[in-house]
Amino acid sequence: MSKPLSREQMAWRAAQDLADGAYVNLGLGMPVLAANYAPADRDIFYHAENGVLGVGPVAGPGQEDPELVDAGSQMVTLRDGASIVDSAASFAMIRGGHLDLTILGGFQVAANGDLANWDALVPNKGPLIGGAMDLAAGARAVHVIMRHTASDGSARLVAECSYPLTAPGVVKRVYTDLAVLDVDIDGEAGGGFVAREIIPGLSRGELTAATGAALAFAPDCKLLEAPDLPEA
Amino acid sequence: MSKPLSREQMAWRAAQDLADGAYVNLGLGMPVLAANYAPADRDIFYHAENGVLGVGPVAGPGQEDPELVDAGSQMVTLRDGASIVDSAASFAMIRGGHLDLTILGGFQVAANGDLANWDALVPNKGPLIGGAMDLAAGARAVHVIMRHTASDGSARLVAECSYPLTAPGVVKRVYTDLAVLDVDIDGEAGGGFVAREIIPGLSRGELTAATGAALAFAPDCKLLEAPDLPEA
Amino acid sequence: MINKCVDDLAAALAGISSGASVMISGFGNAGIPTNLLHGLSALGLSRLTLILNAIRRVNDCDPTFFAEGQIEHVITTAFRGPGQEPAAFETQWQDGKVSFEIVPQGTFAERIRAGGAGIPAFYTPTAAGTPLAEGREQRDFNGRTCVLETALTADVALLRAQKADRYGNLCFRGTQANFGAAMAAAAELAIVEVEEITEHALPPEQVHLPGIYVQRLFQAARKD
Amino acid sequence: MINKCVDDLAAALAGISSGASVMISGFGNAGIPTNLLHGLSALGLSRLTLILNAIRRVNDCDPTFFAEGQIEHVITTAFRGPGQEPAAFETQWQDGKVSFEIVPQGTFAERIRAGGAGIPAFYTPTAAGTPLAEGREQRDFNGRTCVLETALTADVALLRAQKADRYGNLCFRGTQANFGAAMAAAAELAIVEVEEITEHALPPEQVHLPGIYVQRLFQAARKD
Repeated sequence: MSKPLSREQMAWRAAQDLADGAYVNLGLGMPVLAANYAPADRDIFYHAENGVLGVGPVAGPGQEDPELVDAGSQMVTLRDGASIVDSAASFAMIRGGHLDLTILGGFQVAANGDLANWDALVPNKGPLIGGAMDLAAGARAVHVIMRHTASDGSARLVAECSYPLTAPGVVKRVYTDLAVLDVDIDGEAGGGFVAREIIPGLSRGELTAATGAALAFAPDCKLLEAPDLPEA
Repeated sequence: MSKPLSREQMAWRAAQDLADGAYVNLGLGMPVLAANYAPADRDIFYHAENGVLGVGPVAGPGQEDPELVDAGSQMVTLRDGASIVDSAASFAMIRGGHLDLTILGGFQVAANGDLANWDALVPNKGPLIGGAMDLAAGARAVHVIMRHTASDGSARLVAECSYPLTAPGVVKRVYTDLAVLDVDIDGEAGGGFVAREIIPGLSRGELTAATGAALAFAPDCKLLEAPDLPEA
Repeated sequence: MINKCVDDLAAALAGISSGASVMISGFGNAGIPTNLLHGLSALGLSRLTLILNAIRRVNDCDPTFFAEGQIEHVITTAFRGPGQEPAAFETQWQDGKVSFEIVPQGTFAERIRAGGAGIPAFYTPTAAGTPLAEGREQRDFNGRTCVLETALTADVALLRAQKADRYGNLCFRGTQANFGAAMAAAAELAIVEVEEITEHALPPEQVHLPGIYVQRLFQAARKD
Repeated sequence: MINKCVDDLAAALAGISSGASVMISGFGNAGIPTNLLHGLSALGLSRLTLILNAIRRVNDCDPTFFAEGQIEHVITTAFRGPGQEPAAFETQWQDGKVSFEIVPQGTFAERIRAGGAGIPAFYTPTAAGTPLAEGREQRDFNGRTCVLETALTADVALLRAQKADRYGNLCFRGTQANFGAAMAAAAELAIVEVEEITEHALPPEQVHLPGIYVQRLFQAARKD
């Protein structure tokens, strides 16, 4: 019997791939949790699209400054070596390809790397786009953290996105509650998703059934084992 | 017998039109001299396109900093309230129409406001363009200081520029050693130049003869009387 | 003598009229000019166009803006209220009383920057291949499809800074600059509420926004 | 631990090869990285493209650059030597050994800024109606003719700053930033000579150029 990863465990797994010295933007929700789980030997600069390069921990009591927030509007601190710019300069940094990585949430990722994460077509509510399109189009690498399937059981890793796209052909890697999957954009594995890691107790057939697009398994496909983590 | 204005007197005359509170860029040569003659009751910010807003006097002994120069590469000081930006931001300021006025040198000004001041077609020498085109196209008003005629006696106020243009249709006012002339871009005076002031002893016929385009005289055309000024 | 300080809120907002386009700074609660926003709402104008990152911040700050139907059009990166129920402005949109244009945040910032920098239009890869690019002019550069975007300008910009001198030079605190720095340059009339107006000029190398971009300064404590 | 400092000039310039495009900061004598320039010239490379405001400053600083014919192409706002006689680079141009592209200074700065900001092309009114716009793509916006300009990027940028911390954050002195700030962002490899490398990180609100744009730092006193 398999046990899907928790939000924290998915964020933990994504954090293990953060490179030492990297400049990284973490999207709202699960992605921003990844900062809590980066290995201690990695020196990382977190970018917030409202202008912070070097976001530190959330501000504790006595540290709060309402004029210093991150992209989730949370009051934060700064790390050593941080700097602050205005929004135009901050997005110049994103669009100019200066961020090594962005980790975003997702509604759907397609087998060609298309990402849909901004418009879930909710009735009676206006659209909210924020910086997702700029991050998806601008960062050198785009990773996504999302549950493998929607709450109604439908696939979120799909042959073609049904939700409006955020950016075409940009996603390299997806962290789900069931697996770590790469997008085979170059077609080396015949196209589609390639599972790199799969949670204990889940069969390859079960993962394939939960995936709405072609799925291959890497020759060295490993077990995805995450530590127990308290709720963040 | 008329006496043409000196370089300093031309700059002095141009300076009398500088408005209180104005942001002004002064080109190399005679224009930059104008800062010496601005009336004392005018609070003016001089912009240098290498990034200074609020250029002060040229640095005296002990004040020189080779890392603080104006657009003529002279070591300068800063005025109270000055700020410094990089070149991209400085030209954003120019191009965005934030400067009230630029005063430039000129080779030729045409009756339609065309300005030629960057390429005198010197043989065996490469072109030098600098910031002239950006200033001419970007400032809210363009004034020109230049001698009324070239050293060979040919007209520099012309029906059509023969030198390569810096910008079309931008010059509002020209200060020469013989007169102050407005460009009648709106055609209120039938097109061409309109003399506002003329130096003592010079006849209207002599000014017309020295001008290579249609010339009208303002109904209130005045004498252009400049004080004696030492060489700057 | 140059002095951009005005005495009170009324003087700060004087001359803004119905039909004006108004840029409003702020990301989260940082850099939102709440004093100016309340003042603008109280003017009771109509047919305003608001240009701002997230419309809900204005709604949170002063709901009377939308209750009274002062707004005609919104250019924003987020036209969405909190929660599941439609907010007042979402209802007005569905009733055809308010229209909006939705823009990716980086394109939004760059269009404002272009407005202040005299760049009428530019190409960007952001939004290419998405529904936002449908029907838009697109073009490939270096093998990548880009969308043509035009500059945003406005009649008025409202922003907040930590410090100013009488020349209008600004220092921002924290992430207070966000859209305000570019908005000041893109608007005909930039009005800034500041925590402190300093007696002496700010140090030249520490000025975040040169005074040339600021027309009026109004001292007001932060209001949440 | 992030540390962008290198020990000597050789390490600062390591890996630059013939055929590279090199952006060089400097306006007048402010912000010119003369130590790096002398070092680059001494590498004896060939077919370089130089992108800089005024070519004569490089010539003044290190004439061997042109004497040895290391340069193939120059993108600049001023391809002119001092005095009436042609400078070495002007002669080489007339002999067909060096080519150049002349660009208005504001367009030059904006093209570099665009290169670093991921904007592949933009329209500007500068140069419209002049010989520089002949044969170029032009288009009217708001009744004004504008020219299409493309971004400038480069393999390497060389610049000078007053202070840096080990993260690569820079503070400029006086007018030292000029083109260097934008060049660092537009180049794959930005190498900075600095007067002082500080023990502690620079204060966040006083950083003029964030360290993300800087790859290598080299401490060197100013050399005229």
